[in-house]
Amino acid sequence: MEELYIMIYIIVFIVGSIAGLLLSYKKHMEPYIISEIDVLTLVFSIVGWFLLFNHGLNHFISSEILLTIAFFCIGLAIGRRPGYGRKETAIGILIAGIVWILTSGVLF
Amino acid sequence: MFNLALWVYVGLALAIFGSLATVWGPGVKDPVIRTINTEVASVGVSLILLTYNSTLALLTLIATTIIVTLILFRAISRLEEIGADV
Amino acid sequence: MVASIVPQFVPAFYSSMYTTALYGGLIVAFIGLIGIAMEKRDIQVLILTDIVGLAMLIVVAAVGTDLSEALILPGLVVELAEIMAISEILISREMRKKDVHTSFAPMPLNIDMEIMTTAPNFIALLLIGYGVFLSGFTGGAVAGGGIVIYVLSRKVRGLPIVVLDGVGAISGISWCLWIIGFLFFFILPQYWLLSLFLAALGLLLKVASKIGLIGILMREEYGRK
Amino acid sequence: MNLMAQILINVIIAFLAGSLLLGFHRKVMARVQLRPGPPIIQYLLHSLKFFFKETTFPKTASIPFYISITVILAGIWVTGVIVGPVAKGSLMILFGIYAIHKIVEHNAGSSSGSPYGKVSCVRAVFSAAGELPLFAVIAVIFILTGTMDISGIIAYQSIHGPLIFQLPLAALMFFTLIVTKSPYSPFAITKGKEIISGFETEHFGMLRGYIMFSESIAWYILLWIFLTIFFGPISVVGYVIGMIVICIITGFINATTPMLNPNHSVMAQISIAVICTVGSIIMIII
Amino acid sequence: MPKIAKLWNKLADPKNIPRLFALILGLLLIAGFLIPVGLNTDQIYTRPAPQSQMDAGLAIAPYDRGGEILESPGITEAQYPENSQNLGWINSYMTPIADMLKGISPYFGTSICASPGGVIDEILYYTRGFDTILESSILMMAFIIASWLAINFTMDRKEEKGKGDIEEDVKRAIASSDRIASEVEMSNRKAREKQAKKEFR
Amino acid sequence: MLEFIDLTTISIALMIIGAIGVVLLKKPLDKVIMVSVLEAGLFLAIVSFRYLDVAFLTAVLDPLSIIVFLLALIKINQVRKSQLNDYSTVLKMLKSTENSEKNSEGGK
Amino acid sequence: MLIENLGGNVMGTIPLGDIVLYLNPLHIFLFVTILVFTALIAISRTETQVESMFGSLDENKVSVGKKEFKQRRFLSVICGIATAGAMITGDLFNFTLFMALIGIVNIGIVSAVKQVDVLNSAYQYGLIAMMCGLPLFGGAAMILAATGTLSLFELASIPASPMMIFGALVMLIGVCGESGIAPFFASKAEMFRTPGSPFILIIHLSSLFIIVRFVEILLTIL
Repeated sequence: MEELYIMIYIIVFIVGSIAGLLLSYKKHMEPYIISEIDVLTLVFSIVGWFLLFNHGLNHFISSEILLTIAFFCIGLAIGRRPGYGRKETAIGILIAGIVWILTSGVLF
Repeated sequence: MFNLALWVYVGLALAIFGSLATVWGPGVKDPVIRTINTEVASVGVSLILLTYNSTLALLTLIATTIIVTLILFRAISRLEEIGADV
Repeated sequence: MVASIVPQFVPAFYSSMYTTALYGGLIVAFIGLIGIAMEKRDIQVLILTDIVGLAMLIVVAAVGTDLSEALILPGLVVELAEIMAISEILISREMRKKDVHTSFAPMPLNIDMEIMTTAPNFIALLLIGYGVFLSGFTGGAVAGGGIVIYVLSRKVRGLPIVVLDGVGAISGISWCLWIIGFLFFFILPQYWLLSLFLAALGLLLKVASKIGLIGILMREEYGRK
Repeated sequence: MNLMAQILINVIIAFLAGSLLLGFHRKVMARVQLRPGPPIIQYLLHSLKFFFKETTFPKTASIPFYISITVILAGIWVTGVIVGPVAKGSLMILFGIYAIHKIVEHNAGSSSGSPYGKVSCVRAVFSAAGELPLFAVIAVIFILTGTMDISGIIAYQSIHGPLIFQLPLAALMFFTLIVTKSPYSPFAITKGKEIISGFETEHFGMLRGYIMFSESIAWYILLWIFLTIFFGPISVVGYVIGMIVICIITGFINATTPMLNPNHSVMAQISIAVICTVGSIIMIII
Repeated sequence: MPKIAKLWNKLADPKNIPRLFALILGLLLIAGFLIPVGLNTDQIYTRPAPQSQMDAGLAIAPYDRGGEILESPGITEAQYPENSQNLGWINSYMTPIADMLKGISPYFGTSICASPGGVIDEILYYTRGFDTILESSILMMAFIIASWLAINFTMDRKEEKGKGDIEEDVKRAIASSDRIASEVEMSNRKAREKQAKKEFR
Repeated sequence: MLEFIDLTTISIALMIIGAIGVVLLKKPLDKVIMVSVLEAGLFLAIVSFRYLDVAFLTAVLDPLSIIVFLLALIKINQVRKSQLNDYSTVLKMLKSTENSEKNSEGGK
Repeated sequence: MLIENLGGNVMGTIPLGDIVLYLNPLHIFLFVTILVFTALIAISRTETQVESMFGSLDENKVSVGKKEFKQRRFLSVICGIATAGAMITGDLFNFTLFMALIGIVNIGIVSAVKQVDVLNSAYQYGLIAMMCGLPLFGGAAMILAATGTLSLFELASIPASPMMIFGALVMLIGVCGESGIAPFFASKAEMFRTPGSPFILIIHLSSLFIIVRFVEILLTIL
């Protein structure tokens, strides 16, 4: 059964990436410019990475569904046009990582 | 009756001598001489086959040696006729 | 008596001579191979591969069983066939290389040897008859030798191409004969005698006709004016 | 689970994951060379795109082969997925599949009649030598573990620990193979840029789609085998991390090295193979 | 490194490959002297000691393996006797002519056993018949290749039709010599013109 | 003294003399003669092993090989002589053009 | 080593006297693949090599003539069948014979072409193929002498002795030379510069498959 979920995750990630690509092309028609952090992408990134690392924290919803959502969000953030979405992803990983370290008890 | 091992030794000696002669013998730059020299080695091998009582193989060897020689000579003379430097 | 005809183990002579014979074979092979490694001209290498083939015979024969002889027999004929094919490639390569200078027709030969007019018919007949009696690889080789000498000595220039095709067809059919014989051995074991003859004659015809082909190739090489 | 469903799911996973990894590999190379590079899903989008393009056939092509070779390529890699992740069967079959992959490279190049494809075809023959490390690796593994089944090797590793610690040289040899098979590699003489796209040059449309589909599966399977037979039983996360790390390493290597001359490429691989094989056998004996 | 590169480049020349192969093989064979060799005496298809049958005066020495024609099978130690139902029958079989020869002289063993029947035929046709199929196929392929090349290239078939070869040759020779003469003349003239141009410049 | 002169010794002696002769003599025709000595030795050996049929066949095939040698040698001698004699430039040119015509016919 | 360890479980045997062919998943895979390729070769036509010429707008076309095509197709099909046989054979000497057949047929496939370079490499490869008679048959004979058998089933259960290892090594060299892997690749690779894609495909296919099979045999007998 595990493989089915892996397939779903990958597909969702790809769909997210494509969506992210389309979104960013719609938003930025111009050639590449260094821009500020995009809030929407940041939110997706944080949500995605947070869920990926910390889906075990919650006990109400099955982790598969959470992971599916997480991969979609990550894809949305990573799959931007080249050059976009890097900082957002980094921030997302950072926050999710910190939360994971704090909650998982690695430190203590 | 007679010493069988002696025959094997003679056969091997002929084979080795013949192959040496074929490879480094006098005048082997000429392919004709080289081809004739292979005959010595083949007689050595014939002797070994004879001693090992593989007479059918011996017969076949004698028959094929001639034909192989024929083929080689054909190749040599043809190439010389063409004037090929191989 | 019958039980002791075939020994249980390999006789002491073979096992005591094995090391010697194997080493001898390896030495011959080594000499031949080093000769090839040092040789630069192509035709010379072709001649030297003959020595390597002889070394192979020694190594195989050294085992000293009926099986090893059965392995030698066809190996010999195969070696012959390969030399044939490769020398042909060499000739055709050189001809194509020197396309401008070459003639297809080999130089006609002016030979007047007494032996070439009287002996061959008899020898060839003898060899072919004996080869037919022997059958199999050996018989094929012997009878083929007879055909070769016959064709060589006779003034048969200008054999039509049909003959070559015919020879090919004979050998193809005999090959099929042999295959059928082989299948009979396992499908209908009660007809083993029939299959034995199919196999033996098929092989004989095949080898003999193929070697006879060499004679046809040679006839223009040594065909007289 | 139903076997067919399992095969299907695994093929899809292999295709998608392989495409993503190839895209990622390209991204890594781009970043090393200080370019932004295409998005990671670009490779996947390309492959999908080709399935909807018009397919044409060169007039000079050797027809049944020209078409069927792509189908064969896809077929063997689906077989590869079945033997590998699904059935965990014999390694020998997987390497048989690699041999056929070589054949496909060879024939896809020559069947079109294009001179570039022809050069690629001849080089494919040269680089058949690149398969030698493979055989050396499996031989060494077989000598150590006494089994050829992937499941058997996994079982062996769960008892004796990962093979990479016991056979580091074999792992190095296999890694050389991965580098060889990775795109833009210094050893990838069949797809060097001086011969356009090598053997794929004359395959358009749907046929190219099949080729790209199979290539991504091939890449995934290669990494999967490497991780499986050298790192023992690892979890999904382990596979993901391992594959990404390998992609990064090969990306670095490929981004910074020029392509070798065909002879040198082949002989370099062979030299590595010989040294590593002898070393591994000595290590096993000691 | 450049030396290695040069060496590797040399390997790309087909002419060097047989030599290299021979060298490597030769060196490997020399390694054969270092390892202990010996014949395992437990072989299949064993044969009696050389000349023992001849000394014993058997009529079909050296291939006497027992058995009577169409009555009892000879002795053949096959690897898998269960796969060959009629093992040994071929071994003991002889053609009528061979049977007759057998009575004449004890020195015709080889030819008697080579004609259908005998242990070698047993091995070649029956127990290891598949090998012989392959061998004869190799033979056939080699000859197909050779004869194809010969017919289509190395052998001349054009000449066979014309009997007056010499006359034709002479005619052709005259014609071509004419042509060559004219060509030579042409080139001479060209050369002279060139010379003239140079001198006048 | 005389006990050394039996079939074995004679045949071995013949073979060895023949072998040395074949190798050391330089002229091809001399070599052919020594080859026949060599083969006579082999013939004697076969006789001393008492294989009459093999000996019979050898007796037939040996002259055959000598014939083959002689034919080939005569042929090659002629080829070499002709190349020495008439390979003056004009003839060579003649030959070459003639053959180019022929080849264009036969090569197809 | 046991045969079962290598290519999966033995699924069946075809006994032909002393020569017993056997099938396991690996063999079936290789066997079926080679037959598919052979079938494709039998029905396919050849490509035309087109190259542009220097200094003009013309193109240089090289294609396979009809006579040549028939000859080469015949030999390719034989080569395919021989390779298929080599995949399932269970006898050492039988395997070497299949190799020899493949070798000679490989030479034949390219011998019919007109390019001098290709003929040259075919000749050089032919020399190797002839020399390979020694390592292949000689190696098999050495293994026979050391063990008293040629059947892979029997050999699999006999522990390796130095002489067997030597024989196997000699055979390995023979297979390497005959199938043209590095460092002997050049003579074979140069043969591929001729048109006739389906035919030269089988040359390459057979040599690779032979290597795969030989690795299996090597691991079986050692």
